[in-house]
Amino acid sequence: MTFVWGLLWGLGAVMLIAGGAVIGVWWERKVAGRIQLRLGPQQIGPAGSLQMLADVPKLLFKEDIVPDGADKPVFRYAPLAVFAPIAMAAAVIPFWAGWAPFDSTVGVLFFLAVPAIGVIGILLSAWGSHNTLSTIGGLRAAAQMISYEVPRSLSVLSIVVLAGSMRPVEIMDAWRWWWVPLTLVGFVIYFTASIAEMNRGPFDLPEAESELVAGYFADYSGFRWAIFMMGEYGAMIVASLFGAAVFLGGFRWLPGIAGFVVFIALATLVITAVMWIKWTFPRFRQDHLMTFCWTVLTPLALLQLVVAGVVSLWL
Amino acid sequence: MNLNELREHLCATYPDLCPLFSVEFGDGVMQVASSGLHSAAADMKALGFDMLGMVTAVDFGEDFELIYRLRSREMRVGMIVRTRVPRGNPSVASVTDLWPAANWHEREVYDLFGITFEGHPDLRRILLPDDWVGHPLRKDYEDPGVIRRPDYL
Amino acid sequence: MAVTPEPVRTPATVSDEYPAGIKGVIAGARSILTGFAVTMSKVRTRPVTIRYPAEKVTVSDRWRGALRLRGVLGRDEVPLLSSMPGEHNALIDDLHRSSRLPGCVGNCPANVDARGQSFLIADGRVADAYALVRERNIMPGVLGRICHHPCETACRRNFYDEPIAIRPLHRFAYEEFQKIRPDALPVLPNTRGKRVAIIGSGPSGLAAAYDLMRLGYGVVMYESEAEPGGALRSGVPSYRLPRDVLSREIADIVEMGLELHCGVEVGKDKPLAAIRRETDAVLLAVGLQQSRILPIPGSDAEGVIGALEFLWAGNHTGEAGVRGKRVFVIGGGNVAVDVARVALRVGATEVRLASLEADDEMPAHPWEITEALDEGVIATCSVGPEEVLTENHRVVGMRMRECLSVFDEFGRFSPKFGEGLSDFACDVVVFAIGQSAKLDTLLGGTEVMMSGQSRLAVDGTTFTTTTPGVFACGEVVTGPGSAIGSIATGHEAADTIHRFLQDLPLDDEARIRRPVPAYAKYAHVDLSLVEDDRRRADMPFSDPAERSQDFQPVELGLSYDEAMAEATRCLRCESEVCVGCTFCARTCPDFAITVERDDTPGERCLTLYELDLTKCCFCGLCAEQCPTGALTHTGQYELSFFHRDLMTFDKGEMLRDGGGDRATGRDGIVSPVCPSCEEVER
Amino acid sequence: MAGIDDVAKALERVPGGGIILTSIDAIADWSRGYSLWMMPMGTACCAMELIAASFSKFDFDRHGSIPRPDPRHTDVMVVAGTITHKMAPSVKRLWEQMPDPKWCIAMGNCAISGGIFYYDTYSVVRGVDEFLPVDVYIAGCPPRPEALQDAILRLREKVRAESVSPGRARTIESILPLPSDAPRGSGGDAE
Amino acid sequence: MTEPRDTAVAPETPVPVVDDNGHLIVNIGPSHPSTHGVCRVLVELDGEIVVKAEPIIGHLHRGIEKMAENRTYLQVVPLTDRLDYVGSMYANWAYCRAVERLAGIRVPERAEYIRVIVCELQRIASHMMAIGPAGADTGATSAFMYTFWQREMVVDLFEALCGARLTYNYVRPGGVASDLPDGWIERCRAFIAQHPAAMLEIDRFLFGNVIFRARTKGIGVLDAADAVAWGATGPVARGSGMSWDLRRDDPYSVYPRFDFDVPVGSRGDAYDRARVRVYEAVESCRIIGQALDGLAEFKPGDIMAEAMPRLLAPPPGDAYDHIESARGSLGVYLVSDGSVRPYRMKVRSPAFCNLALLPLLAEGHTLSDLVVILGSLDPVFGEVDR
Repeated sequence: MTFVWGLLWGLGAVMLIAGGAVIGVWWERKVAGRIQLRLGPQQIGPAGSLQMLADVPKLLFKEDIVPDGADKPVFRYAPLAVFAPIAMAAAVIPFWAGWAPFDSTVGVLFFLAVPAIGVIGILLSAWGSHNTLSTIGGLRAAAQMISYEVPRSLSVLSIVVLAGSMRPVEIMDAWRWWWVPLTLVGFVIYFTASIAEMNRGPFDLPEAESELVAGYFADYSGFRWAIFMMGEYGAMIVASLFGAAVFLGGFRWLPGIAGFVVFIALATLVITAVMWIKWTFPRFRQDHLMTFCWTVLTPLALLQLVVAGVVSLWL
Repeated sequence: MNLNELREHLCATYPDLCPLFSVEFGDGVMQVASSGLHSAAADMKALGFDMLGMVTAVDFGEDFELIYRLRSREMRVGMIVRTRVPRGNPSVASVTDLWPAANWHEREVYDLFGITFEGHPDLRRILLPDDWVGHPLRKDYEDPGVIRRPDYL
Repeated sequence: MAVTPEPVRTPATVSDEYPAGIKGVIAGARSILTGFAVTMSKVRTRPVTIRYPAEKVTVSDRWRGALRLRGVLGRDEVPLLSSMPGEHNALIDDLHRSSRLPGCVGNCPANVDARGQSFLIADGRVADAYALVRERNIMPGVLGRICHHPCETACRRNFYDEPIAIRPLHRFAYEEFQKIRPDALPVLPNTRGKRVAIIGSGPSGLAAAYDLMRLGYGVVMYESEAEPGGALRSGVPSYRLPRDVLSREIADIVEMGLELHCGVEVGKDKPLAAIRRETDAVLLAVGLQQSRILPIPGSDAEGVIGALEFLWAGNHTGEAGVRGKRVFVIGGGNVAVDVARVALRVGATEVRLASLEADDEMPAHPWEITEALDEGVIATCSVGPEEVLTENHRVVGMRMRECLSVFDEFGRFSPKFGEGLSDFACDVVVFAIGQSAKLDTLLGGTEVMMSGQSRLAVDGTTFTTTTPGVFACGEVVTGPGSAIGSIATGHEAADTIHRFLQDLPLDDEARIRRPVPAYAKYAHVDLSLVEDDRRRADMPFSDPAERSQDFQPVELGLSYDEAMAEATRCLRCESEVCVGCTFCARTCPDFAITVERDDTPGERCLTLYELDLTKCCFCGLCAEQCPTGALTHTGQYELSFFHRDLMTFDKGEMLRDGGGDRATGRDGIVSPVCPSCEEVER
Repeated sequence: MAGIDDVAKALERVPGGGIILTSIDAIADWSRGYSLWMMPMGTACCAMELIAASFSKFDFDRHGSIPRPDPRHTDVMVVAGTITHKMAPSVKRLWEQMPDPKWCIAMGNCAISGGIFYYDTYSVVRGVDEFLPVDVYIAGCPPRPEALQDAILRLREKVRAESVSPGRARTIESILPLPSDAPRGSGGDAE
Repeated sequence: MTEPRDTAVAPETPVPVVDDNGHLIVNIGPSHPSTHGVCRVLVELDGEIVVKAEPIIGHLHRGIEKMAENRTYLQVVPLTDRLDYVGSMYANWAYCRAVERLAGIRVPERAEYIRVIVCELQRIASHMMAIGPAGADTGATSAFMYTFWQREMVVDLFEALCGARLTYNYVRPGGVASDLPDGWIERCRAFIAQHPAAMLEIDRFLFGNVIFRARTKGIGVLDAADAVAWGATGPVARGSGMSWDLRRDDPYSVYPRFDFDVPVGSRGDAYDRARVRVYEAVESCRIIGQALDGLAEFKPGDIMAEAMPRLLAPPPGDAYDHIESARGSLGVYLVSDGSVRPYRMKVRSPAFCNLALLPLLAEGHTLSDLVVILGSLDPVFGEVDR
């Protein structure tokens, strides 16, 4: 039975991420446009909203080049290795009061651990495309994503300590409004570390446009590259949903259907913040990235954990 | 240290070249034999001409004229050193050791004129592809790929 | 005007550091927030994007878009500037205001349409050319020989190589017209029933007469001499102006209905008052008859003569009493040069010309001076007359004083003399330093007032004298000047008389002044760079040595094909019709234009005009150089093409209308009407 | 693309196949037209206008066209600027790396024919169409950014006329003249 | 070279991916988003650290100097537009000054004032094209958009003045091509009124940003002695404290009549070089303001030397003249043999000399810094390769 449900939910997750990517790409080009005093896509659909309707079929019809120097199987299945973990991670997000697609007792641990597989996907694609610049991109991505796992996990841990359980549904039930001010620093750390996980914004060293031309997915064309794009936007959506749910309370603000709407609004707000940061700030350099992670984010996350622990003692 | 002090100083050190010293638009001009170029340049640098503006060449048919434009910032005066190099074996001493700026200038003159500079760290072509044959800025350079302009005024 | 914020001060050094320690971290955090604040403010401001293709940026009118031709030789007519007398000034003025007035027409005092004349001659219609020119300078044959051609100095071709030979073309038009002249010229009847009397048959009188006859008035003209022509006959020597040409052209005007009475000296044979009563208006065009003699010691000795009397004697009788003698001419103007050259021809053994001005400041025309010097005249400059040396009342020599400068710093004539004296031996002294009018007999008994130095009191712009109905024009009003200058005053006087007889106010804003446009000084052109077919047709001269013996004409005139080739050189300035002068092709840095022209008279046309848009660098040099303003930039910037060979615009596509933003060339396919194009295209 | 060609041939033989093919063509061409991602091959002054075209005043993003530095992700290569003999191999290699349904816009006279550098130069390739199949030429030196956007719109018309299977390409309905129109310079009676 | 080059694919010398001592050879290719044009940098990487970076130029070498020997003096002006296509007015003016010095032409005062106004506007536009990419190289593409918007305004002013956005062909030997259209002076004043404020905002937004400072401070440090030795001029030299500006130290044209400061950096890193340009743009606004006021006293229309011939043929001889362009001292050396075409034209291009610094500055930095250093040298390859 769970297999059928799993299959169903797999398709659902892919639909969720694909739809999210479609809207995400459009929203990103709109936000980037307005920040840069221009309009963004505008010709298809109201205010250009159906622009992806033109991009996706075009990518489908694109020729799918596999460079002869690359080693074929690694090159072909790398995008899958990047996309799949994100779809899996989407399974444990508590969408509704008392319900999550996969309600497991260790949901939070599952959510934090699975995206780590994405790193391997990126390394596979970097190494597979046999191209100096993308190899450098891949190595950068590996260093960055592994090191940013630590502050991200610690910040989520403070919520788990407060709620006393790793089950997302229980966390949502135990959620109190005063958790938001308490774990605000935790949320900021989680938010920053998630951006680093997605390789976006100031942390997009692996696919640094101005240095490595296109980083690890330089040699991917057509739909294979689109899967990478969906992976990136999927990761953004999943991280924002989880952040909005766990840190900002998601549907707990209002009972019933209104709560769900608030939850989606909060997630959109977080996504927009991610995009806003990308188009405002320059890019970190490799060593700044590391020092920022280990000397700033991790100590703060530990501090937040201590605070959460002390408070949970008084409860 | 303005122009006439410069002139006296040069006439003292280079008695034979003194008559050739002249002033052109406010810059001193010194005509030097190609063999004595490096020593003259070294003197100039010692004198205070710390900026090398430009090294260029002009093809005058039977020989090339090399022009070095020097400038000293605190003396606010410029100096032009000219030498003539025969077309047969156009080679002269490189001044890259005095002014590193000359590195790329001399490579360009070598690339477009074919004048070799002894002592230059890596004298290669800089503008044209490495397998290019011939030196385009010479007056006698013909290239079948070039389409001549129609000849009317 | 935007309020200017307080000026931003440049700091001593631009590298500023964060404060150390915790304050640095705070500063860093604050910079993150300012980053957000700036992007938020940008999100709030309206996007600046232009929604192309719905909204389009209005391109500035100087935008150098794709080029087009406004008009092409053979398809578009060059506007001819011919009009009824009285409206000509208005026509020239509105051309000047819209800066479409060609240099040659603007600089000519009588605004002769030299452009139209070259166009008509090149097209083979020489009779129309003669008629067109005669409208404004009434005697193309005469002016073709003696005019000082200000039109050629202002000709735009000076900028490219050499000016068009406009004066020789006048003469060519006259000679061709004589070959094909109709047996009877159309008579201009007196339709308005009013008669005008003109005293004096000089160029100004004839011009006024011709205008008034065309306006439909009856004109009666009185001439004191036996032959009409005034200063042209007695002043201008016949080697420059053969008498038959002068008589022929004046006879033409008489044939058109001019009532001419020669040998009648008004004031003596017939009183002016009587003439005034018989006619409705009188025009005094008597010119200047007396030459001035300087009251220096010995000026009354025998052998001293005035320039006009000398020329009169030389021209009429061929004998001036100087055969075998040495002549000393005082003066540096055109009259002095004519006197010197006539003296040579009537047997003077040695002719010396003494002028106050230095050799380059002499008022005579440079080409006249060189012709005179070739013929053997000796010129001494910057010397002023001091005293005539006489022996028992006969002239034996001339004492001249050295002259340092002629004009003071304001350009006024105030010569300063030095001490150096020099004596020259000579037998005859001719004073050619100025002329004045002899009006006492003419004006005896009438109230026409004289202004100071024996000149008529005349209003400069309307040419009216103090008594109503009596007008004046020509040199008697303006003083010594050029022939074409007097003709111009004749036209103005005719306008005034016409307004007077129609009882219109003589001078109101309806009457348009003749514009006097300023012309850029052209630099000298190095002619060695100019190919032969672009050179000017040079006028053949008779050999200087043998021409100084007799009165044979000096200039021998252009041959038929020389004149036709010369006429095709005219650039048709400001006519917005491309003439194929190839100067746009020569100045283009990318050599993107090829022009070919077919010059067969009658069907002249531009056979090939090709602009290769793929090579054009849109630098605008060709449009600036185009003398006719035919080649212009359109505002078209949408120049996308699917096929490269469509990007070479040929003549048909260059004539597209140029509106809108797209230049596919194809939308402008215009059926070329010129005959030879049809065969070429098909 | 190779795979699609033989599928298309097989489909044509199937009785209802034509309709399916035209609908596939319609979708493919429409989507390609509205998302022509641009490979900015900018070398000289035209590169400045290329940047201007994709920035705030003349926004390229409005037409769905993002400038991507990587040849693999782009559809149309805009050659903007003078291509010299030293640069030509790089341009050729980048062109070959672009995935297949790819088009080329020669922007500016230097790219079309060497422009101002046609005569008397030894190192300029006289026109990119010596080694690239150019679809749209834009005259101008440099062309305005709107001219580039206009070229994209014209390319859209050209793309719309293409077809998945080679044999079925339709005629291009475009406001630009095609050589097949009235022969050049003919009399006005053609209208 | 016997037969014309076939341009299908010339055999590109294969570059080994990893050389003998284990360094990675990376080829930041001729077409790269952040090389400001066509420069191929051959980089030897030890991990991420640059061991040796050698710029290979010549990809835009069109032989303009050889072409100039086949064009008349007026036809060379459109060629100079294409030299430094971000700042065409400079190349025009430097060339025209050399021709005027060669032929002894006296330029009317009004033309000199217009030339100063136009070239200072061009300095602002060119600096926008240098400050913006400094942000874009480090990832802040929005900063590039804001500076480019300022440049767009200047380009509109030029389009109204001479009819072209980039290749103006406006400064001619003897004066300028056309006079200011009416209404232009007010538009120009409106621009220089709002420009300093925009520059301050960019200064706060980009140069104040902690990430940008971390990325550019201390990168590619060039001390003053090296700057002089390597012949660097312009903002690159002024960034490291060498206060050398031709407009003040070797004054030409009517610059002595205006008072302006010359911003100077002290540490000579990429940050200083970029920030010097911000304040130079502000100083240019001051100069334009003063020049516009000074313009009123000259008769409109008197913009070209008197009786300029169509085919200028200066007497045999040679002349060199240089001006302070946005990248440094741009000089043109002309040799004339008395004919209507220059015998030899040499352009002393500041970007060529400044780019020679790249190997010196890039050693020891990471790959990301290499891109930032290249951006701070602000090379324009039309002028580098000529």
